[in-house]
Amino acid sequence: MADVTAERAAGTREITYREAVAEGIAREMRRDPAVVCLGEDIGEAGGVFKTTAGLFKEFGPERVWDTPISEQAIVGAAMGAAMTGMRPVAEIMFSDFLACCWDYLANEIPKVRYMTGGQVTVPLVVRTANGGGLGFGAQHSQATENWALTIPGLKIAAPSTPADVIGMMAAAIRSDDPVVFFEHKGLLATKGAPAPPGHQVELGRAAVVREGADVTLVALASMVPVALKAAELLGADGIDTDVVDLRCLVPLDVATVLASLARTSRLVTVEENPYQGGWGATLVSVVADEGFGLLDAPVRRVAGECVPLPFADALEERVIPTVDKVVTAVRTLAAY
Amino acid sequence: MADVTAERAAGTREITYREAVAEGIAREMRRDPAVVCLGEDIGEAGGVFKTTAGLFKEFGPERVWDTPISEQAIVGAAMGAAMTGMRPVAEIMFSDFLACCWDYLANEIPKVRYMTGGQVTVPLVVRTANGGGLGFGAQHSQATENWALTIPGLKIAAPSTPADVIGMMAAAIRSDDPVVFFEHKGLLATKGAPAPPGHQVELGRAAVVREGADVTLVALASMVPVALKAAELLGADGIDTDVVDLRCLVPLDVATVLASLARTSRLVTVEENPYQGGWGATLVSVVADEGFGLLDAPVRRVAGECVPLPFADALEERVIPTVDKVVTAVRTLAAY
Amino acid sequence: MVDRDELLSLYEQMAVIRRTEKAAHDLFLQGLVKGTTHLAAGHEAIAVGASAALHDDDYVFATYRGHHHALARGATPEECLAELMSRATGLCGAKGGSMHLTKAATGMLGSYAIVGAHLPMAVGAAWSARLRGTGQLAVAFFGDGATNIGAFHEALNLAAVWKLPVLFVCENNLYMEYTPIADVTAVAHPAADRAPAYGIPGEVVDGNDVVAVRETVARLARRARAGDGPAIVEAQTYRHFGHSRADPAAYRPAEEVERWLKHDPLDLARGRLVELGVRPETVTAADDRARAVVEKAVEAAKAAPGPDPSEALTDVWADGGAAWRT
Amino acid sequence: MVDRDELLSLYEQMAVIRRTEKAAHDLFLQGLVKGTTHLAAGHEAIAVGASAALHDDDYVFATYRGHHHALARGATPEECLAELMSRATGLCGAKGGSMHLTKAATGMLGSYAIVGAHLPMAVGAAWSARLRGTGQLAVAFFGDGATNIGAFHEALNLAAVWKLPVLFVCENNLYMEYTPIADVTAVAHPAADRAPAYGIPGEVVDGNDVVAVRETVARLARRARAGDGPAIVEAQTYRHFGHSRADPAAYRPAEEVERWLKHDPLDLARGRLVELGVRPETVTAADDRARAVVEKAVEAAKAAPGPDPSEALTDVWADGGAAWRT
Ligand SMILES: Cc1ncc(C[n+]2csc(CCOP(=O)(O)OP(=O)(O)O)c2C)c(N)n1
Ligand SMILES: Cc1ncc(C[n+]2csc(CCOP(=O)(O)OP(=O)(O)O)c2C)c(N)n1
Ligand SMILES: [Mg+2]
Ligand SMILES: [Mg+2]
Repeated sequence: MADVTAERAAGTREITYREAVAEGIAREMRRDPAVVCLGEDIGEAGGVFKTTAGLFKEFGPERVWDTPISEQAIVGAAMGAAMTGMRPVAEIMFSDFLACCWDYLANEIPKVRYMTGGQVTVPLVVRTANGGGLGFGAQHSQATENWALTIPGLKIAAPSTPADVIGMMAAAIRSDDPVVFFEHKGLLATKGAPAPPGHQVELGRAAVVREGADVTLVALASMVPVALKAAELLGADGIDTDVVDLRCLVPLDVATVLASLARTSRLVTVEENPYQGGWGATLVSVVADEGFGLLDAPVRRVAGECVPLPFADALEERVIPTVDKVVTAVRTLAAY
Repeated sequence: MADVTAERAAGTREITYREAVAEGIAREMRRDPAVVCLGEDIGEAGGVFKTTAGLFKEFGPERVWDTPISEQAIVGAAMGAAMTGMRPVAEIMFSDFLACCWDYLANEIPKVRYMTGGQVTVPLVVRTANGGGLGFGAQHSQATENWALTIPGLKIAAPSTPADVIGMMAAAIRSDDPVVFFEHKGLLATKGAPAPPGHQVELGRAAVVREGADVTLVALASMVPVALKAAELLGADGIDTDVVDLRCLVPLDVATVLASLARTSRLVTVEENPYQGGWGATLVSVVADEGFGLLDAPVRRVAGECVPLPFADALEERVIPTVDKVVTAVRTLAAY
Repeated sequence: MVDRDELLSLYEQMAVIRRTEKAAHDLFLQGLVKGTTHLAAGHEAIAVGASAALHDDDYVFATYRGHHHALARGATPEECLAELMSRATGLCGAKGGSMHLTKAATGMLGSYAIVGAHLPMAVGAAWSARLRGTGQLAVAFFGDGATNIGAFHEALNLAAVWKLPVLFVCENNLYMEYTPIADVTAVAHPAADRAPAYGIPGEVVDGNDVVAVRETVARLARRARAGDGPAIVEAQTYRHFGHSRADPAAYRPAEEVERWLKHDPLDLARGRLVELGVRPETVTAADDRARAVVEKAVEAAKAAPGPDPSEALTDVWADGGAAWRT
Repeated sequence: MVDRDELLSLYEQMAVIRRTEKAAHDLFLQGLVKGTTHLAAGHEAIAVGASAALHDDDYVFATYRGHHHALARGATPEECLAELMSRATGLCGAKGGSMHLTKAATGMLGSYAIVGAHLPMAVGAAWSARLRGTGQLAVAFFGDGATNIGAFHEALNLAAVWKLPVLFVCENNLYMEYTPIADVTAVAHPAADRAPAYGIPGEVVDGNDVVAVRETVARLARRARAGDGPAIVEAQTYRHFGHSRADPAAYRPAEEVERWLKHDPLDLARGRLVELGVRPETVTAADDRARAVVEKAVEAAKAAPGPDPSEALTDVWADGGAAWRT
């Protein structure tokens, strides 16, 4: 995916991931009057993460709607609107709160098209701030993209760069299928090249963000910079890693992973999800089947510990994958 | 686990899985006055699956409580009661409806002990009718044990026989940790040996329900009889399978699986969860790491198709694993 | 008020529903309908009366007990019964089943089987109508049991705050599955008594009187379309069958059953027709047509083919497919 | 009514809370508190007044804005500040943080950070008290914003139907995070106006008047303990800081802020003390003690060690461990 690297280089003024979210939504709102936003404090306040900053001012109260604290109503209303001609973009403030409207994500939105025999589509986006590392404690820090992975019928996007945020937001909002869009809290302040006008990143297309011959590292969202940093350190050691940014869990770009594995024969996944039930498990299970012949070593998952997220930094670091843990895992594997 | 086979043989009057649920709860209610039940239609009506039949009559309205249709209140109240000296057994009628109280399963119950630094325990059981195959359609047929697997802090039980229902119910209710107890709808009418008085099955202890040398089949709940049936057919073909009934997802008895694999060198998991995010993925990912050296062939997961559950039999059979699909998978692998 | 011809037409629609439900019941007992069914015999006047008050392009969201709404909103008995019997010609191609009857083309936007879940959806459809400026209304039909679930509360409040053109029509049949709603609800009228909590009108109506239902819904619909916001209608009714499948409903007192069976929506409508001077033969003719339609529907559904198993792997995504990976 | 000594003690408790919150704010700005904080300065009278009406063995469930409840229910400023500062000596061993202050030993059964989630828990604790026949009461404190979420509705109805000894105390500070509650709620009193939907009493009280809060809670607590069921108290108040962290709360009109700052719970209590004939020096002495306690707490918390990283992998299970597999 040389284009990503190219884009990264091309940018003149860097933008933050946070700005990219608002920009990505704004581009689609300008293009298509059916796009409307709803969520808690997303209007005049610009969102608690300021990821909708400027939208209310530009598009006004008929396009940007503040809601009560009613996650079921937010996502349920988005569903009803999506079924009847709108393209709602619903914000669930923290991805942990998806649990408060899980029925809509698990049982309603992803199933209604199928169970009506294809009579309706549900073109909506549920955006949410995801992930840990900021000391927000057990109920505001989870990486929950794996919850969505348990549910057939949801597309799952989790960009790692500002340009991808914009490109994937465009693809998500234009998608006729429901998309859960995970914006990583730990990346909001990070900067990257801006996206060219009309930028779109097809959902389900992974990016090889570093090329290497020895080990494949597959990561998502905030784990992409962790993997890249580890790759850098490992490079100094003479271990040459391929780093794949999955970008989406559904569609899952297995082909890109297997292609990388064909070069490296070794796989380490890096995920923020707890090991039990994390997305890496699904990917590894595909590889253990279809890629078995490619493997020269065990597959290792660097994943979150199977505990709730603790508050203190010193504890949280023990739970979420770090560069060190990735380096150690890759070293062990390279030596196998 | 010769004891299981022994127990199975020992029984005189066979009982149904459905009867075993009520019996398992009743035994604990007789033993411990802190055990109370709550749920929709569980009282005089005996539950829509008749899995609480007789409890109201024996224990009365102060031990068996009918609730409004309020899944959050049911599970939230169970949590509050568990934190204050009771051992509530809450019924969520269909496991799909766990989505309606997911916040409690995902964010509250499994985290409160940890986030209070161990100040409280939450000794409760959430029982629920799980799984498909009965033509109940997209919103009443899911096997959702994998949802719970994404959440550290929940124990997950899914028995496959009446005796295990009783033994694991005893362990679940006596457990000081929260347990989600999946009763498979497709097994309710099946029969098996009764459980001896005081029978307990430790949570996290898998059972080798068939011994074989060629391939390991790991299954759970309704997939155990499917795997056993497949094993029978394969046996006629000269393929000798070990069948492991996992019984629990957490604690996950990896040791038993690896021990079996040490004998067979080939692994097939059989799960009702959709392939994406199913429990087999986690197990396979452990095996692809720690059991890599034992494997002589790719690992195959026979899992649900990644679609909602359709209504018609002809369609549902296409989605849920069948004996045929398991036989095919094992044959391919044995020939590898 | 209603004129003769219209009432006769409403009566005939109710008769079609009644017979379709009876047919569904018999087919279930014959093993030709699998899974489960939740029959609406007894509830006909609510679906028919409310639908009569709606415009063709309005939206309806219903529950697992939704045959009557599908039929009242343009689905044919054949399409419905074919769905129940797992036929390829069913409303949802046999992918949905009894609990998910849907006919999007005529604004019947689905039957949902998680209690209360569709109320926020109806709010969203009303929001969408307002955003698009179409003058459409959305209606959510739901049971008394749904009034105690969180989604009810969230939907009502949001609809009220945004003053959306949506009506919440509760079919209060006194029971949830087997438990009386009165045992688990803090107020006497589980729906209407909650209306003040959202600052909206809440009206109780005889749900077995198709004219009363039509009138109430029409009035509140006008109000909602005019921008005055949502309302709750609590329509009192009774189900003739058990909750689902073969439930004999033994938990209901015989005296109560008897009283309600005497207050049958079809009888009431018939009485009104007679009052309006319609001749008994005219009513009988409507009954006969209804019977004929349903008999034909049963035969046609029986004769229809089952779905192609490969259909199991279609229609997850808008492109018609089900691929989740490369 | 309240006597002098008791009121003085309530005043001092409020002063301790006020100073603890100020300290938390300063420590946050100094980078010594990470994550987030939701300060309760301004809300003191609700926690202190309500707690004064409770028995020692009653249960309290609070929110992420819960420092005041922890302190009013027996946690020390040092334990609280140590938790905020990620110290091993914190209330939850630095595993919980500001949003999860808990002191189970004194019936402070936790602070929960998902809006509304703890209301059903409080219902469950009250149910448990009734089942065990202990005469205990449970109280859930929550914000105005929590009144529009589903769990609120489900909890209230269940509590009412089962007539449980539980009180629902809403701290209505006019705002959710940055949005006025009035913009998104269909009724004027988001909590009290919902009480009729559950057939229970709903009272509005000046939440900045510690005596009024104590009196109201005591009265409704007696009623609940007597078996007459739950009640809602809507305590009107105002937060002195922004919603969380460094939020300057610029969305609040200056005039409104000023009006409320003039209606400070500490000032009100001070006024009442003076009316009761307490001498200014006595009040000042209480203030001094409060300041000293909090200053000492800050120093002690600062000096305490951080948690051992290995603690991250303990306390998932009742056996103290975190093993999920063999
Ligand atoms: C969230 C949820 N909880 C429980 C159920 C199981 N259930 C199906 S119908 C029903 C009773 C509903 O009663 P009511 O709302 O009065 O509707 P009725 O069936 O009487 O028409 C229940 C409890 C469900 N489908 N969804
Ligand atoms: C279910 C849920 N939705 C959203 C949030 C984010 N959030 C945290 S506090 C808050 C505002 C709550 O307002 P209110 O209930 O009035 O309490 P206050 O903060 O004013 O004390 C919101 C929206 C949350 N924590 N939980
Ligand atoms: Mg009912
Ligand atoms: Mg507030």
